[in-house]
Amino acid sequence: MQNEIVLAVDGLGKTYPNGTEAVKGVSFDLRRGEIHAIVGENGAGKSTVMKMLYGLEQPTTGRIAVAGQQVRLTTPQDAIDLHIGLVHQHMMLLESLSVAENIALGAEPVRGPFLDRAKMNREVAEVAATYGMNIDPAATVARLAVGQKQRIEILKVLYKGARILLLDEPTAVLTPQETRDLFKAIRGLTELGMTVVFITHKLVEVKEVADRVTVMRDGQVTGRVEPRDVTVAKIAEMMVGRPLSHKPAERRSPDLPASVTARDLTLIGLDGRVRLNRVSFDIRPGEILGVAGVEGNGQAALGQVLTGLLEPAEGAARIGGTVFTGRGVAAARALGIAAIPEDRIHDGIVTDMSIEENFVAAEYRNPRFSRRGIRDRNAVNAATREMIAAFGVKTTSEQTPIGALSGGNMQKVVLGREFTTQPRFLIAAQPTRGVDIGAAEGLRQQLVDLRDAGTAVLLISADLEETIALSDRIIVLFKGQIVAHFRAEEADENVLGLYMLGAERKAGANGCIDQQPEHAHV
Amino acid sequence: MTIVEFFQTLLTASFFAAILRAATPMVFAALGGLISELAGVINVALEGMMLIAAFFGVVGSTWAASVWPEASPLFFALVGAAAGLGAAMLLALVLAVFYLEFDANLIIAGVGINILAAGLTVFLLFSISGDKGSSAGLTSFALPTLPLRLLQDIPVIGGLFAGANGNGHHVLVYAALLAIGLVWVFLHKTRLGLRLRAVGENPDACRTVGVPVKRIQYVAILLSGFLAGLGGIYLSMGYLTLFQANMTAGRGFLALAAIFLGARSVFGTAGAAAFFGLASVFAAQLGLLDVPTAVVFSVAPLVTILALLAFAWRRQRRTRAQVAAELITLNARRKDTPDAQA
Amino acid sequence: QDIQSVAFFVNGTLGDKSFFDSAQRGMDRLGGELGLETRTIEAGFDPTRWESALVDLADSGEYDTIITGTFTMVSYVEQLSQEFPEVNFILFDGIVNYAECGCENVHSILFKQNEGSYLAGVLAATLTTETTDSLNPDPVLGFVGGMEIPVIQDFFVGYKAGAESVLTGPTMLEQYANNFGDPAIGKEIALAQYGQGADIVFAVAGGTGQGVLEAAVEQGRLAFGVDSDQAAIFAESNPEIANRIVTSVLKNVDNALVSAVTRIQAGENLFGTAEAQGLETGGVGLAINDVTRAYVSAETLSRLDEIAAQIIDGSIEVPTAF
Amino acid sequence: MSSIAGGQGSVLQEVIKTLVVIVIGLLIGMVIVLFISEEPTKVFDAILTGPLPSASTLDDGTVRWRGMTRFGTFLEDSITLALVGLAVAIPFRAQQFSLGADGQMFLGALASAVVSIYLPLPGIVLIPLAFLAAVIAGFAWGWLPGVMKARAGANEIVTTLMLNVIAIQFFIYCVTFLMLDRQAGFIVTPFFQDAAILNPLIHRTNVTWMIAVAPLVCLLAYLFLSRTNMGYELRVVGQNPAFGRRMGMPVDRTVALSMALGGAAAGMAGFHIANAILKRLPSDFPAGLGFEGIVVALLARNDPRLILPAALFYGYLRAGAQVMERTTDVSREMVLVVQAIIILLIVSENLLPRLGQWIGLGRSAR
Ligand SMILES: Nc1ncnc2c1ncn2[C@@H]1O[C@H](COP(=O)(O)OP(=O)(O)OP(=O)(O)O)[C@@H](O)[C@H]1O
Ligand SMILES: Nc1ncnc2c1ncn2[C@@H]1O[C@H](COP(=O)(O)OP(=O)(O)OP(=O)(O)O)[C@@H](O)[C@H]1O
Ligand SMILES: [Mg+2]
Ligand SMILES: [Mg+2]
Repeated sequence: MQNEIVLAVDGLGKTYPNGTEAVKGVSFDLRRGEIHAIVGENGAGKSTVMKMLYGLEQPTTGRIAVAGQQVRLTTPQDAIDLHIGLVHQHMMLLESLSVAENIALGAEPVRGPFLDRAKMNREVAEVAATYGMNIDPAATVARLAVGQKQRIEILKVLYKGARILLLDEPTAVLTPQETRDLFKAIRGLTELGMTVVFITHKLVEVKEVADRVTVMRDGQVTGRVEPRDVTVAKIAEMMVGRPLSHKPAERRSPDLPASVTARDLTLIGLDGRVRLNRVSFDIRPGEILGVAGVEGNGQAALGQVLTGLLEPAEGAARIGGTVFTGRGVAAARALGIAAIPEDRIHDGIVTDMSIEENFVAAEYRNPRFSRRGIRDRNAVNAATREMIAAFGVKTTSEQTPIGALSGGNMQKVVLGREFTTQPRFLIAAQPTRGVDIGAAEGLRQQLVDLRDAGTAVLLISADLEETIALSDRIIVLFKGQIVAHFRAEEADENVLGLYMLGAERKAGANGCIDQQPEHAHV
Repeated sequence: MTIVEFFQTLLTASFFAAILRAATPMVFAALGGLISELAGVINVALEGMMLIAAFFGVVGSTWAASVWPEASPLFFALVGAAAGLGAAMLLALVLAVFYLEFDANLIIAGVGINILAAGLTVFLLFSISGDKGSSAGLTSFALPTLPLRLLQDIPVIGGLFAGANGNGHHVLVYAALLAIGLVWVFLHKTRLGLRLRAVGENPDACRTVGVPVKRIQYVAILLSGFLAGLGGIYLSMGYLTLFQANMTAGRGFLALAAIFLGARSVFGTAGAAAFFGLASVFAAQLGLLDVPTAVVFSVAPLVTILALLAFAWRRQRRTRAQVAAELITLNARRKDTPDAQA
Repeated sequence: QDIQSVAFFVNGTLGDKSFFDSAQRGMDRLGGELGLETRTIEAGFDPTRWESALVDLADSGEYDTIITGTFTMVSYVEQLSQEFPEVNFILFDGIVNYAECGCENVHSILFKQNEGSYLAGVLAATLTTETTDSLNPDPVLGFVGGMEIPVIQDFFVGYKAGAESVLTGPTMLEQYANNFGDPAIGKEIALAQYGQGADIVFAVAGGTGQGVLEAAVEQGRLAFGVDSDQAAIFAESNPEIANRIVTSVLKNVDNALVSAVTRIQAGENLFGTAEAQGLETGGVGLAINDVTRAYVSAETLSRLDEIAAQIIDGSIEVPTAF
Repeated sequence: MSSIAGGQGSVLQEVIKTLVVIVIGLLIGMVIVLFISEEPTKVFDAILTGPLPSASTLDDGTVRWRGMTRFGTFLEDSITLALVGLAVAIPFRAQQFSLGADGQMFLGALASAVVSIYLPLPGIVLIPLAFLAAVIAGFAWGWLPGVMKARAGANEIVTTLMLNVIAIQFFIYCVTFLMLDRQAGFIVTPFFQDAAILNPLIHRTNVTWMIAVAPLVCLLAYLFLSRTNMGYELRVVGQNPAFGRRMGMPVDRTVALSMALGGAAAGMAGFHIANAILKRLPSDFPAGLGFEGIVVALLARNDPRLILPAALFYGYLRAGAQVMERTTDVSREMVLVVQAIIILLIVSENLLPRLGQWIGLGRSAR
């Protein structure tokens, strides 16, 4: 039974209309009851394969067979009919609708043309209970935490009767605890005879939970292994095509006075919710302060306040003694604040504009690049070339629209732009999110170099491993408050996780240097 | 006439009837526009759809009378209504195909549809009747006025159902009132309505759960054509009994504004459309007070703009108040439990 | 001067049921009865195109005579008549300034719509007092104009004077729709005027006026039409409406054009002169048809004839808006 | 909707695509003409060569040019179209769907008229002053919905449509009650002072030095967008306002500015119509030109460099259509229909591939 093949792909290929050959001759099979991981660098074609299995994209070559029958999947409905379900890499939720409506959408119970809301709520509650994911069917999605939203995504698929679950990077935004819960739920599903495919960039997870791994690189399958048999380093090598030297950043805590001091930052959201509650911390020049927290607990808000996008209701942050919060982005930037936004595509670039015009966005008013409001395009061009060389951006020309670059290269341009301003304080939100291992290493090194040049850095990352590896000190945010403050070398993922989930808290914790960081003994 | 007299005329049942009359075409068109707007498809072509329906309503009824001369006028009118609605939906289909299949920019395609309707109606009018101005030379038939005796007999409010001269309102006036409720039920109680709103909010999310996004947008655009068509045939087969070149006179654009003025809700939109009806009745009657018509015609657009600003202002003030209030409770809490911090 | 080919330049489009259509009937007669080569050019409603279209027409050299109407065209005709001395212009419902421009090749035709309207005012006042089912004991008369311009106001001035010659202090409701093409507004205004107790509403508003006629049907009241015999227009297609149009104040542009051209053909030199067409020449008048006779007693009709005669002989002087 | 901000894809590719679509649109128009006209060759001749002047040799050997007026109409029209096209294209670049060119043009013309009628100044001051007044009026009337959008999030499609109504009614009010020429016999202002009227460069036309101004303005718009910081901000904000905000750009000001600049161009169009063409303002000033501006902006893909060619092309088409409706049996309404079809085809980004797909159904199914 364990070896029954429920789905097989053979020689699958996909060329997008724009000519990108995203997938080339991929073959693999899925067995009943297994957890099958797919790993690979950014742009390796993992999501594309999933989309083809779900009828969102049509393969240009190759065959898909479900339960031994060759099938053609032209719409998601075809896949749903074959009990295949996809949980997207990005959340696909209707924020203004209820949990039940989200879960049932596409297969709503009806009486005639009318929705049978009572039945819908009942059924959703039943499904949730069956799979041990309790959730209020009537709640509005917009009000839920990320972990809960993730659960809705999975319930959506289960509600429609999926037996093969395709999960595209489900753990990217979860804490270790939430991840563990998720894995437990997945295990439960496979014990019921379901098959789970999951994509991830976190190789430790693969080792932890997967029965089998398929490794992809450049649109092709480069390895098929059982994780029991290999090391993480080996899988990474298969992904990247070369061995990775994984040396943690060298720490040096300078004994200088803090250059950035934030005191009692309080932010109240437009809906009246408290987003930040008296957040205080210091950062020395040449120091990285890490922020750990589950999404939705104030990290994004903190970044937005510090970059000048939002005005705090109370409190202020100073740089070299000058207040820079609550005065707008331009004022903050003028004082040497730079920021890497967490949502690269949405906030970090203009996809249709050239690398050059994206690069100059932070400093176009600098006399280096314009005089009396007239742009100096030669200067911009020269500086862009310099940055491209320095950061190793892979592109044919500085005039290429940035949207044509891969995610990792886009991020290099974003970092390049912010670093070129020689900031005194950098807020780096998710600097390597969704970037593959190889590129991420490079970006981290750049960050460390910047720190070594004397910049104060606030690092906001959902990747705890990264936070611990790069930071000098770490604060944990929970419901908008700092609940713990650690020296990084004393932090540990599991302990951080407990604080992030609110299971533990240190009363009156803050991130100031005069407050002695705690030791990580619980 | 004095101001006092003027306001006395305002408080009569016939004034109420006048508002209903004037509002009906815009209520229909605005509800139609709302449906497509909620499905993520802003319909700038309401004007053209109304116009073409108005035209084919008249022509259809005339044609029916010439083909089946022995049938009843009501039958002619019904054939006309069907022709008008069909034409409006056909035009909606054109918009849908260009937007959904050919990726045409929605707003500009809408503008194109309006030009098409303006040109085509006059061209056909001339081909059919040899007249470019109006269909006065054609015998056309109106849909009837319906007295609802039972309702009219209710004391006090019965007068509202009396219509202009005790014969009740036009069937399409009742239909417009009914349509408000039906559209609400459709949007909030049916499966298609739920899907339609979902498509408008996040089409990608819908696609991944197998909701046929494009098909639903087709339905939404066609429905908006149907409702705008009702507004159109009301103009030429109810409000008036003729077609006149460009007789919609901007009502489709006002309907579009009503959607936003009504904050994209069914009742808000209908209310805003009713307000525009009120404004146009005022425009007609204020003339008696020697107020320049130019001033009167500016009232509705001015109110729309002021209302949009007031909404924004109120929203901002409310959130500011909310933030302030929350800050106070937060500080109070901090004082009560000083050791939340320590 | 011999006229062989005539072009009618419309600064708008045909189909107004008003003087453009009437002028077009004149053109048809020029082509049919006089055998002239005719052509009608509809220049549309965009005023930025009128001047160049008119110049183009004159410049083409294809027509020896250009007919055009309304005061809007006056300044263009004044200018072109000098530039194209070889072309003849006939201008109706407008007059060039002969003292200033010379305009030896322009014949202007004006209409004394106030005279026709005066008769309409007399008739309306008589009807409203004769009608027993009048809602309002005080006589109220309505008037819906397309735009507040002298030519339209001239109708009202005559209408009012006529009514006041019969009644003392009748309430005259005067309203302008600001639009010649929105019948819905016309209907709304007319309904309001009927609501004020008007028994009769006089519509001088082109397409907007058709809404007035519909309001008359709906309210079971009466209306007066304008320019053409509007009862005749609706007699077949919509007798219900026709039966509400007691009369129309005629502006016989067709007659005026045909007569002018005929006289010129006969050798009379009308160019360089202006003529006013009033009751006397038959340029304006009241339409008397079956509907009229159904509502109006024979003695009233003959009284109208008497008044018309008095206007013609000058014993009654009708005020004007000009 | 992102396609409207323009600027992506190679210019050449876009131009070729546009040309193909125009040809298709014209072919469809011609097929329609074949059905409804009894003199189709005359119709085609009118539409294709109608706007051009023709020379004929008289008996005495002198050459007489006819149809200079038509040619002039074509040029005058193209100037107006280029300016209203720009009025639409600039806000579009900032992703603002301004439909307000009409109202802005009305007020521009009105402001120019006030100066041109009432200020007793010599031409050398008067004309620039009238021009400036028109530009400022248009600018202000464009800025208004811009601020409302930026500050209050008021949908600009709705506000500009409403502001059009207000502007037009205000215009009518002014002409009817405040500036009326009582001698004229219709609702119109007095003629402008001679000093305020632009002199024609070509006899029997209203082609004036605005023919140099329009291209210059297009060039300035291009330089503004590509060479200045504000133009850069405008493009960035148009493509991704959230990004602009994070870079510290004055997003609200830029949104308002884009609409205001569009308004300024529309104001210039108003000046052109008032001081070069009409020389006085009637109350029935032409409405709807703003929509023509959309067509021009679209043809030019919102690129100021292409606005002029697009305006010339469209102006030629319109002038030809006018000749057609005046000299043949095809009516003006048919021209509208063909125009609408061309608009629909041009905006169809995906027309050719999709048609290809439909025609080659068998192939794509495989
Ligand atoms: N709709 C599309 N059109 C054109 N190219 C695309 C499209 N979607 C993806 N691609 C390209 O196909 C390649 C594979 O993309 P895919 O999303 O499958 O990568 P992935 O392995 O899921 O990467 P990641 O880890 O970043 O999610 C990439 O080069 C990407 O740029
Ligand atoms: N006071 C405010 N003024 C304006 N916008 C606000 C305010 N507070 C919150 N927002 C908006 O609400 C969004 C969500 O804020 P929230 O505080 O939930 O983010 P967060 O908790 O930091 O998110 P996460 O950590 O999950 O990324 C913010 O991105 C911001 O755009
Ligand atoms: Mg992916
Ligand atoms: Mg957060």
